[in-house]
Amino acid sequence: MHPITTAHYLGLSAALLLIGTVGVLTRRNIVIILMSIELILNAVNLNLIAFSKALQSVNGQIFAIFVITDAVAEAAVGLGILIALFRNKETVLADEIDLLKW
Amino acid sequence: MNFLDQIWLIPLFPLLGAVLMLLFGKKLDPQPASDVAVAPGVEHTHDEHDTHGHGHGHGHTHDHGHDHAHGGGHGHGSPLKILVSLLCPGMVLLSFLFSLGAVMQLAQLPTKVHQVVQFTWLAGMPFHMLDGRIATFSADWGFLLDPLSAVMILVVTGVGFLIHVYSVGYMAHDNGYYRFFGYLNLFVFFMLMLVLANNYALLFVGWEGVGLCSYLLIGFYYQKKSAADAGKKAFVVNRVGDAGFILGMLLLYALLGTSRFVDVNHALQSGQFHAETAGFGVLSAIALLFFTGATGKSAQFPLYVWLPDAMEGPTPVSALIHAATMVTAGVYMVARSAALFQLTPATSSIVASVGAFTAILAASIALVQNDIKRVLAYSTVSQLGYMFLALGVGAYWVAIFHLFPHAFFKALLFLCSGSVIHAMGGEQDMRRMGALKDKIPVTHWTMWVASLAIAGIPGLAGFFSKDEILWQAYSSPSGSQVLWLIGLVTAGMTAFYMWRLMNMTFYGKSHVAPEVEAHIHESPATMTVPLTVLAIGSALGGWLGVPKLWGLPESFRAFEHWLAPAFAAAAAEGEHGGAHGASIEWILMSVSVAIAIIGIAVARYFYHTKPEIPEKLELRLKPLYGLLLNKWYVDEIYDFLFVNGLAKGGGRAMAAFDLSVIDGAVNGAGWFTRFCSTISMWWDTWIIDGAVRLGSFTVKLLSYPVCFLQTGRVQAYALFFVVGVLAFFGYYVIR
Amino acid sequence: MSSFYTASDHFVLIPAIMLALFGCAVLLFDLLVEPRQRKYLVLLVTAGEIFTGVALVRQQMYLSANGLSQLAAFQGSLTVDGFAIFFNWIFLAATLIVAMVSYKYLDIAGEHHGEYYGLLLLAQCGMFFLAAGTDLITLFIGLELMALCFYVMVGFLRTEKRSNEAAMKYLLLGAFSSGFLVYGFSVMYGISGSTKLADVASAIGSRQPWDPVVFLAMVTTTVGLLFKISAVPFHMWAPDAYEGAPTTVTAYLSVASKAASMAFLLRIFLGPLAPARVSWEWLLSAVAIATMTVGNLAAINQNNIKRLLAYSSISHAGYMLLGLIAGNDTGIKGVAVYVLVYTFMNLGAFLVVVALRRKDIIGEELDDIAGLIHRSPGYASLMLIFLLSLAGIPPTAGFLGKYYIFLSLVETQHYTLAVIAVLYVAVAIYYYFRIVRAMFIRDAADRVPLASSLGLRVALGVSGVLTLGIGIYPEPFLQMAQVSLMR
Amino acid sequence: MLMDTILFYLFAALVLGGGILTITRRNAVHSAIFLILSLLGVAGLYLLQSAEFLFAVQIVLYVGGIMVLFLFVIMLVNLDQAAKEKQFNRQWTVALACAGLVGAEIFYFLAKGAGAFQLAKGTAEANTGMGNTERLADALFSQYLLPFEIASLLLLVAVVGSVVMAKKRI
Repeated sequence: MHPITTAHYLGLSAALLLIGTVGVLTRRNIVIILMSIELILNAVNLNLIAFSKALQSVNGQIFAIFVITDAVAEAAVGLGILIALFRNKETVLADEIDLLKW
Repeated sequence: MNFLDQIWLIPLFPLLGAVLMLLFGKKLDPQPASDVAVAPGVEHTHDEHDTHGHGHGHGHTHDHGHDHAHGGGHGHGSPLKILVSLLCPGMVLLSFLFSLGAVMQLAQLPTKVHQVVQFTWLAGMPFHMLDGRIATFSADWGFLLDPLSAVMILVVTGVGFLIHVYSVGYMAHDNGYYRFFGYLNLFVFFMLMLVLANNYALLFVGWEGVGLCSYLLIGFYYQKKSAADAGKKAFVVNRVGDAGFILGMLLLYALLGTSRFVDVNHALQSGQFHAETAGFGVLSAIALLFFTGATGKSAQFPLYVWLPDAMEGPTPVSALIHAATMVTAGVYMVARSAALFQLTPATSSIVASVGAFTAILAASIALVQNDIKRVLAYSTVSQLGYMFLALGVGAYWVAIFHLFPHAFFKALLFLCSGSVIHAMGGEQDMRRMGALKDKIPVTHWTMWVASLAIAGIPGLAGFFSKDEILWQAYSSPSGSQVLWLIGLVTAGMTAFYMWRLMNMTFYGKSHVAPEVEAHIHESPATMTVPLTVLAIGSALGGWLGVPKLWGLPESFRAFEHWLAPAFAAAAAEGEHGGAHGASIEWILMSVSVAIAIIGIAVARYFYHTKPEIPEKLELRLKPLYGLLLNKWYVDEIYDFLFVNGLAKGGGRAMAAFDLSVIDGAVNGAGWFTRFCSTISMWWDTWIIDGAVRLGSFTVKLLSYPVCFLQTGRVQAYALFFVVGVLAFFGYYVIR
Repeated sequence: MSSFYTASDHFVLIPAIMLALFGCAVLLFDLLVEPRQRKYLVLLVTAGEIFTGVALVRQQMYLSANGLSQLAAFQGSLTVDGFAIFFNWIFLAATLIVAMVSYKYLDIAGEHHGEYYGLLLLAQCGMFFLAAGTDLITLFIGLELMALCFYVMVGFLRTEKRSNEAAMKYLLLGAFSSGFLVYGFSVMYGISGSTKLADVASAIGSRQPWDPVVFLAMVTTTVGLLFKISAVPFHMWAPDAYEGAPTTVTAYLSVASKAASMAFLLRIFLGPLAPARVSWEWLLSAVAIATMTVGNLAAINQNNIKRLLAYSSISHAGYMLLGLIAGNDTGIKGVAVYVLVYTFMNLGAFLVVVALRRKDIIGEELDDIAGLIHRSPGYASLMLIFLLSLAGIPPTAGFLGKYYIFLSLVETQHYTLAVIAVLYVAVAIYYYFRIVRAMFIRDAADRVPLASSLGLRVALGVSGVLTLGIGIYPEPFLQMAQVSLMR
Repeated sequence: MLMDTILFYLFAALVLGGGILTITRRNAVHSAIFLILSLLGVAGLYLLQSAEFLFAVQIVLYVGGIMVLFLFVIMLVNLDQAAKEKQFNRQWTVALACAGLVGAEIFYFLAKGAGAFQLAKGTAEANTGMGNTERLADALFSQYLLPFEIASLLLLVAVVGSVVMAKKRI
């Protein structure tokens, strides 16, 4: 078995990014789309941590902290908007919100 | 007073008028509309209720007022309105006086060039020119008065002033009186910027500005959908040309590193650039791009389509913008770039060909128009074609020379037609006119002068300039017999359609509807006085450029001498007239006079002596417009040969013979012209207009799929995002 | 590591401190004032902007007095230079103008809350970091700060479905795109081992321009950036968000957010990605062409003015990109000038739409602006100026922006791009003049003059004067735009 | 070494499996649970990469904070109705293909250039004897003081924003 290298982490991160992307693209439920976005951000964090380790530099971990912060903030605001939307439209399905088009 | 250093005042006056009108005009508006406009700052909730009531009432009076735009409504002579009537023409008059002063002082200068730079407008960083040298380009708010722009400002302010005066009478009963004058003044401002600019970028300011004013004025009668459409068409078509102009301008900067006309000319004449006789180099490209811009603004093939439609605007607008001034901007610009075109024979020959083609095409279309203003519109296109013909063969001063009297007689023609329309209560169809000669005598006589002038009757303005163009087309090194011949035929057609117009309108039997007949009246003095002044100009303007051949004192060739410094480069290799004998020039001159007279005679024969001939032809042809060309052709021959010639003749063979020889020849000629012009019309409607429509249609059509991509589903958007990423990555792979 | 908050750090940060301070102050004062006194919060915003402005002036003077081209702080995380100051003036003007016009609009819409002004200021604070940040993390956090404020503001009409929808779409796509952006950043960090733009630039510079990892970082970063400036094919959020948002927010979003994102984009492309120019020049060219195409074509069929202007602002993003593609001094300066003039003309156009809003009339359709010349000639004339400027007709400011961009293209011999760009200007006239036509060449449904407030009139006046003024006498503004970019 | 490898694959499986299940479960609550699982896996990987502080943050913040938020909203907006609907939209095939291609390309780039990452050695401290948290704090409050402060504004906006959006009357 090969030792685990940075490349492994990068591959794993890319796979997670892919999963998140697929979730954003295909799931109808907005809550789950938001979760998929969390997956994407976690993929980024995996990248950062792996680099941080490989480079022996703590900057990556700090970057990851900020990415987490951002993920939290985005999720909070996103869910807030979702509640406002749900209050008016009674739906959480992404393809049912299409008043604005063309 | 030193007018030369105060050139900037010349455009400023009309700008002042425009700003005053557009900002405060609504308050001056004699219509009861003003009481609706409560102080705009008032809180909305407060006045919402009662303005609703007023709004309704006003909307009604407004429409009512417009219906009677020409019918003598109300609101005449309120003091505020008189203020408008004095202010706006007054501003233009001031400009005219300042222009006169400036031009007179310019004449004293030894160099005949005066440049005033107010301040820098576009400044740039140093950049690498095409040849790698570093240049810092800049464009200023600067004015250039030289013989060329002197002619232009006098035309713009002089003719502009007369048209303003005329409008006071013409628009007296119209709503939006202040708006009209505001736009008109704004137009004069931009036109003056255009001709006074000392660099291409500033010229472009005026160039676009006049387009905008043209747009607003064409659409002035906004209740008419056709008017609004026409305005849009004008603007869009012009913009296509402008695209060329912008590119040409930028390319010129990149090449020469300067935008000032003086420096550009200097650089081009310095010998650094050689005439691109062999191929099509960057200079030719620049010239061609400039010419593209000119075709848009000056309504040349294939971008002329907007001009006839532009006739939807009020008639003074047609006179000022679409005949006398704005449409000549392209001519002016090409003349301004004479040094450039001088070096690019390939482009110049394109200019000449396009000009000649446009001239004959438009003239042939004018032959069959029934709307009095449309005849004049096509005539304008045709005359502009003449000017480009002159430019193309390198006779720059001749083009300007033609521009000058053309401004007079074409403005006059339009104003006269406006006077006719005014008298007829808004009727524009010549088939419902006739025998107006004695009812509106001043209009008739002034129009008579103008028609003779445009037809090219010796002694009147049009003759000299047109003859000079024909001569240059023939004799210039870049001219040819073909160009001359086209010009000649066009001249014949011009005479024909002008006298067709005169005959249908002023002479013969009256076809006026009885209820209109009663109201026919000569226009007020504010309208007839400008007509008279313009008529004098049309009659005498040509004597500034009498052919050398006539052997008159040099002062009769003042125009050429005046412009000579502006086209020094062109003049240097000019003087080619000597190559051809004087006798040829005499012959050509006689031929062109002859064809003008023939045109007039034929028109008179058709529309006065035997008015039934065109009617008959009309009847025959009308239903056939829609049919296939071939079938129509066969039918017509059949009709002509058998119905006219044989069946009707029947037993009276001798009489029939007489008919077919004498009348038949005339008929045949008439039929042939009609045939040609029908083709031209068809071409105009389906091919040219069609191309424009197709263009806008395609754009609109393409717009739909782009819009439909926007499905409203957020995940589809995300998918596009991902597809974008995919494409970017893919680019790496396939690179 | 000795002193981590020096006087110099403080000096550089003051504008942001002022913005954050007054942002929080607005949030607090909102609790103290009566609902109908909320419009006085605008004064607080104005005060905040004045302090910010003073700070910017001081920085500017400091730089010029000491002959510095830039002043770095926070160990290189933040850099004040001509570029940052230039863009911050734009943000300041946009925020102030939007704040001035908002109270009336929000009152009519029934959603006048103090949080709005707080978010405005905090968004501007985020923009400060976007323009001045020279560190990936600073830039990222600044971007998110700005974006979050916008998500909320777009959805500020909470009871309106379209506003909710716009906010939701904007947030989902915005978060998705920033995921890609920060993925790119993470790879950049991996390449260089540092988050400083300068280090990243030198790390990328030491590699082949077509290095796969560099390309990966470049593309993922680029798509995030292009999303923010709404370039095709990442533009699709823009029309929806613009249409659904409150018009004042649309105005703000379309100018300030775009300006900030453009500043961000320039920082990245002229900084870390500059060495890889060969690999992105073609990509951006394609994007610019697509952006102009889609923006201009789609605008033609719109009957909603906001949507029409949304598509038009997409096309403007395309023009801005062209300056970057040309890449010479004229081009970069052209982008800066373009952003400046775009701010005022686009803001102005949206403000007129703001003025159309009435109690029971949303006032966003072309029909609502019909016959404006008869209702309010002043507004109609101003709108005409804005539209002419957007269409790039001289002597308005819009011409200036396009002019420099086109000139830079010709200078650098990108003739094809120049021709395409110029032709699309001709197309653009078509849809801008649909609005002009509605205003001037159509009859009004009613003749009620537009609602207006002092703020609105001042804002419109300022935008109008600047739109014309910059076009006629651009010299001082061009001086401002002599941005010291890291070249 | 071997232990590391085994743990890596274990956590990786957790991350990917959790992720896949998150985006495929019909019930949003299940999705949330699997998301937690996936995020725990990520946390584990942090630990493997000796980012202990982040490990704690991940657990506390994500699993403790965000997940509660998610579950809360799921309760609030009552997803029963949504659970009966189709869970994938109509474009899912195309989307899957595109996303797959993008993924493949990213892998391609990584495969081509991953080795290059080792080139850049951190200029920063290699072994100062400080613990992970200490080092983080050191950097966070010196070099990254500014983003740290901005993050506070970010959170402020998030609080204000979500309250404005979610509260009925403000």
